[in-house]
Amino acid sequence: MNSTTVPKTAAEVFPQKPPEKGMFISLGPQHPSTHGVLRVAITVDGENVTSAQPDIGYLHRATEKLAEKRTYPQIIVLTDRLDYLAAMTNNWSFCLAVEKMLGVQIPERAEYIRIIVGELQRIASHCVFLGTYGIDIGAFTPFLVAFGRERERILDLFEEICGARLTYNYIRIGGVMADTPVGWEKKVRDFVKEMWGHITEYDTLLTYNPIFMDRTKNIGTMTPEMAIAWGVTGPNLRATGFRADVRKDDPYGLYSKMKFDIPIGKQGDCWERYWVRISEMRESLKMIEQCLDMIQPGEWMAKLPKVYRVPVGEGYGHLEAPRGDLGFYIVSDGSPSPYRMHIRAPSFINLQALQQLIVGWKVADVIAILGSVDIVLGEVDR
Amino acid sequence: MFELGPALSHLFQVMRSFATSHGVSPVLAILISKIIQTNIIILLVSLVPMLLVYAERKVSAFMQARLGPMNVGPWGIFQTLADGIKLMFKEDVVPSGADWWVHFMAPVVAVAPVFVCYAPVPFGQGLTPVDLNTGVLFILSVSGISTIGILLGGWGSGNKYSMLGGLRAAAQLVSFEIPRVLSVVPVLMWYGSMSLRTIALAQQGRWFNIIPKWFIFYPVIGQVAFIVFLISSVAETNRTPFDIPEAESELVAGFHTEFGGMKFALFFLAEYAYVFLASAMATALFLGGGDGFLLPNGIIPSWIWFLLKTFAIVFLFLWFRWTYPRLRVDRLMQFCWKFLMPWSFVNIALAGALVLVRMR
Amino acid sequence: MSHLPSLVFYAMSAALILTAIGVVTMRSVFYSAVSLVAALTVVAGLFLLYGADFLGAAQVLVYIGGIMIIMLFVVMLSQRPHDSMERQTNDQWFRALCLALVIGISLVRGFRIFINQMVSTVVPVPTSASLGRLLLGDMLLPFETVSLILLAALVGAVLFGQDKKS
Amino acid sequence: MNSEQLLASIQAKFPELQAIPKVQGQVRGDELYLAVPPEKLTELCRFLRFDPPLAFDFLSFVTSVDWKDRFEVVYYLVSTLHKHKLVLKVNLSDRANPEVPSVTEIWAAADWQEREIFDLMGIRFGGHYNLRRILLPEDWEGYPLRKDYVPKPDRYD
Repeated sequence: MNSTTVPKTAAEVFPQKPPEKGMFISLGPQHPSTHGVLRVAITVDGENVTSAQPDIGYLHRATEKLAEKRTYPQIIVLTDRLDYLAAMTNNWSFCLAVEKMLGVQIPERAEYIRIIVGELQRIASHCVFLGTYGIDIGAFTPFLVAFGRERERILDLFEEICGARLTYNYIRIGGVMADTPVGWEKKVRDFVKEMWGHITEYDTLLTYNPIFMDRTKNIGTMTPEMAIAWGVTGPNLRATGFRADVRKDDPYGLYSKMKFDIPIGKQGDCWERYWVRISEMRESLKMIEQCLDMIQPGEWMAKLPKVYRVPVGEGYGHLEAPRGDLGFYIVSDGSPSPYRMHIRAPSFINLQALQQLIVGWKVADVIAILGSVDIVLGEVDR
Repeated sequence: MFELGPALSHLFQVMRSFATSHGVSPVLAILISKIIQTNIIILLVSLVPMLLVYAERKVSAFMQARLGPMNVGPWGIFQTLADGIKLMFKEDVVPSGADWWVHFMAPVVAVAPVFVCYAPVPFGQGLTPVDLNTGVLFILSVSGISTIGILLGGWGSGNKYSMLGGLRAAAQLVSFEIPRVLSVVPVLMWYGSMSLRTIALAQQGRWFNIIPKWFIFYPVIGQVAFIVFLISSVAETNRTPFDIPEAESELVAGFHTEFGGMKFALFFLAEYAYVFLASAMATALFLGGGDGFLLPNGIIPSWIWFLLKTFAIVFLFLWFRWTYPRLRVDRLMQFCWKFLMPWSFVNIALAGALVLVRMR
Repeated sequence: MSHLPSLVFYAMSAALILTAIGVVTMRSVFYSAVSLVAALTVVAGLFLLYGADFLGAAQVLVYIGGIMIIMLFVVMLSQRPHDSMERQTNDQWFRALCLALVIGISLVRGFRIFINQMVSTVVPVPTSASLGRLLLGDMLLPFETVSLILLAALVGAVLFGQDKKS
Repeated sequence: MNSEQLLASIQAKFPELQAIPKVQGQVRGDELYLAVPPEKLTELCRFLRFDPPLAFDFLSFVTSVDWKDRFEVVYYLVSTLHKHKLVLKVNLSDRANPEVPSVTEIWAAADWQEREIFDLMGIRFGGHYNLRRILLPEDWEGYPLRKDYVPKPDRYD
């Protein structure tokens, strides 16, 4: 990518005054395709969208303010509720930042468990995306197959290790909550073996379905320049053909030991955003297999005192969450709770690109584009 | 085996003679028997959607790795009945921005033609309610009236999404009516009749004593006509992949967004009745009606054959719905005008040539 | 019982007249269009009543299934909120009334004269086959001419309706 | 480029800028921390973004900290080409009327993040094209992330 090209700035994209011509459509906050309580105010000229302004905040719970009143281990609970489809990576990202500040060494077994659950979580999250995107496009069956069958299996696995199915609070500062139960690794291995076949099934059901490709190919294209300028990360950025992944660029945990590819697209249209996620599921399976081969019995929690204080200073830990670069910026004043915590929420930052992404496309494509960006409103509004 | 048609007509004859022998005027007796027959049809048309809704739920469930309704009755067979009762007792909500009269008329206009449309369908030997000479044309034209009901629903709800759904429905249904009618033309040309009963009867017989002489087995013209008819029928019944008038993810529920209770049930009833009607038409036109195959004649009565074939095609409808995503509006129109239409014209020309060859 | 057809006929005619009046008197364009649909349906019923089954079916297929849906489509797209405010008559209502009266009287008188001959020529047999023979036999030239004119009209409409820019 | 080289190439253009030194006993990342006065911010950002050897094209996040006596706006910059990182810190001592120039002209990614800071911390971004509340309702009073924020009891309290 030529980084000297001038990106489109926000002011250029969305001029001060909304266009006077055209019809106003308010998509949401109660609409089947907004995946939560999101409202997109769209003006259309005929069939073409002339401006789109997402309106958020319906789910704002002031997580950053709440964090200032809680101790560090208590904040992990809050992070579960951000991206509720990928709570494991949220836990992990927060712990990463705190561990950086504490300077603790994580036991190897815990690192492997973290990768296994993190990648399982990625698969589960992409399964939800696949299902809901299918519904957006009008195919109902992929939802019940991906969401109701494979994701359930992953949730069952999570339930076994931590007792919860959605808000896990499993990854803790210094390791993980508990060791895996007896026979769990075998179950994961069985699941991974099955999952390879299921992904092929998705391909036949949706990915290469001619109607699906017709709806999504060459729709909502995004250039790498545009994506970088808007701060877009994760599969949305990789679909544009830009090879960027925190797991490779800024390896955390034991990802430097893993062998995996970063699937990238060519032109960043809806289909490639979808395809990148499907391919990522395969890469995740590869990583889980590697971890299962390498994992050894041992400690799962670092030796930490019961009550510990994070030293004065600041730390930033980020990782590749299913929706992009999820980071926690923590400022500590030495007290038991952080002085300030900021969440770099990938959904929030990806969603603002929608202002430019939708403009110029037909009304019928809006749903396809909105779905392909894959946002979780819990993370957008925090 | 048990043929329903002759038995029924015998029953009606007995009833009529019984009535006339007890001093009822013959005209009145005929009228009463006609009314009873009509009511049987209406009952059938009302029962078929219930069956289809159950079938749809079960078929979709098995396609989606789940079980579907299981609680009401064994294997949930009374689920649809329970739903129907629930819908009857629901409050009839009319939105304040709606036009009350239009909102009320919409489901009525949508559902009324369905009952009439079942009149010329040959359900089996001697089971054609009314053998109309223009049966095919009659069904195709009268079913078009339901579109008006959809338009009324879209306009009368006073809702942007309903309105868009109604507009989309109008554009789609008018467009797909044309290839649907054109796809039937080769059948009419070949058999020289528009009566569904005559067409179904004309398809009896075997080539080489094996292949049934159904129209679908006529090389090229049969298959092309059948496929075009099937696709445009799916579009006419607003089902996935052509369900853009009620596209859930785009238009909430399209034209029936603001309908609840019995009004919604009527729209639903119309949709499923049309699915069954289209399948029954396809059976009579392309699959030889009540003509059996493989087994020797008479082992299975013709009406069971007819229903079996019809349900096989209904299953195709369900299969499409739970497999395909939805087309985009402009692509839908392109598909209709640039693919289905030319092919049906080519097919008509081909059929004409074949008819000429046969006349030689 | 033998009066049944004529009873049905009178009922239908009354409905036809009522809906036709509705078409011109309704204030909302949408209501007018809907009454026109009803009127055309009744006309189709009249055709069926006299054994012109093909004509009846074609009437429903073409007028209701096609033309009226397109008309409703247009009405829905161009609905105006001031429909109910608009006057239903204009300055020429008196002249129009005179003309309508003249045409009505001459129609009634004309039917009185020809009615006997017309009734005797009605043949209640299936019409579709004979209609087809007529159209592609004796009437081939007019039929083809009409279709050519319609085609020309279609092409012309597309040409005029085209966007100047493209 | 490592931190020293980065600092050198920035100071070649802006000699008055100083790196924030790491205090003994405090934890911090390995990135270069740079203190920037608000009036220099736009000029510096433009240089950082468009100077080919620097090419900080990716604004990872913008956030703010309320230090009771002052506000601090933090910019976390990444170059996707050279893979180097930089943290900019802008101190705003005027508590009553804190204002920094907006960087939306340079990185579109700052758009909503600046709005969020305005919404929750009450820092104005001069030149932002659409500076409105984003998460809270338009008629919300006060800025919740400030340390002196007192929540108004609502009907649930």
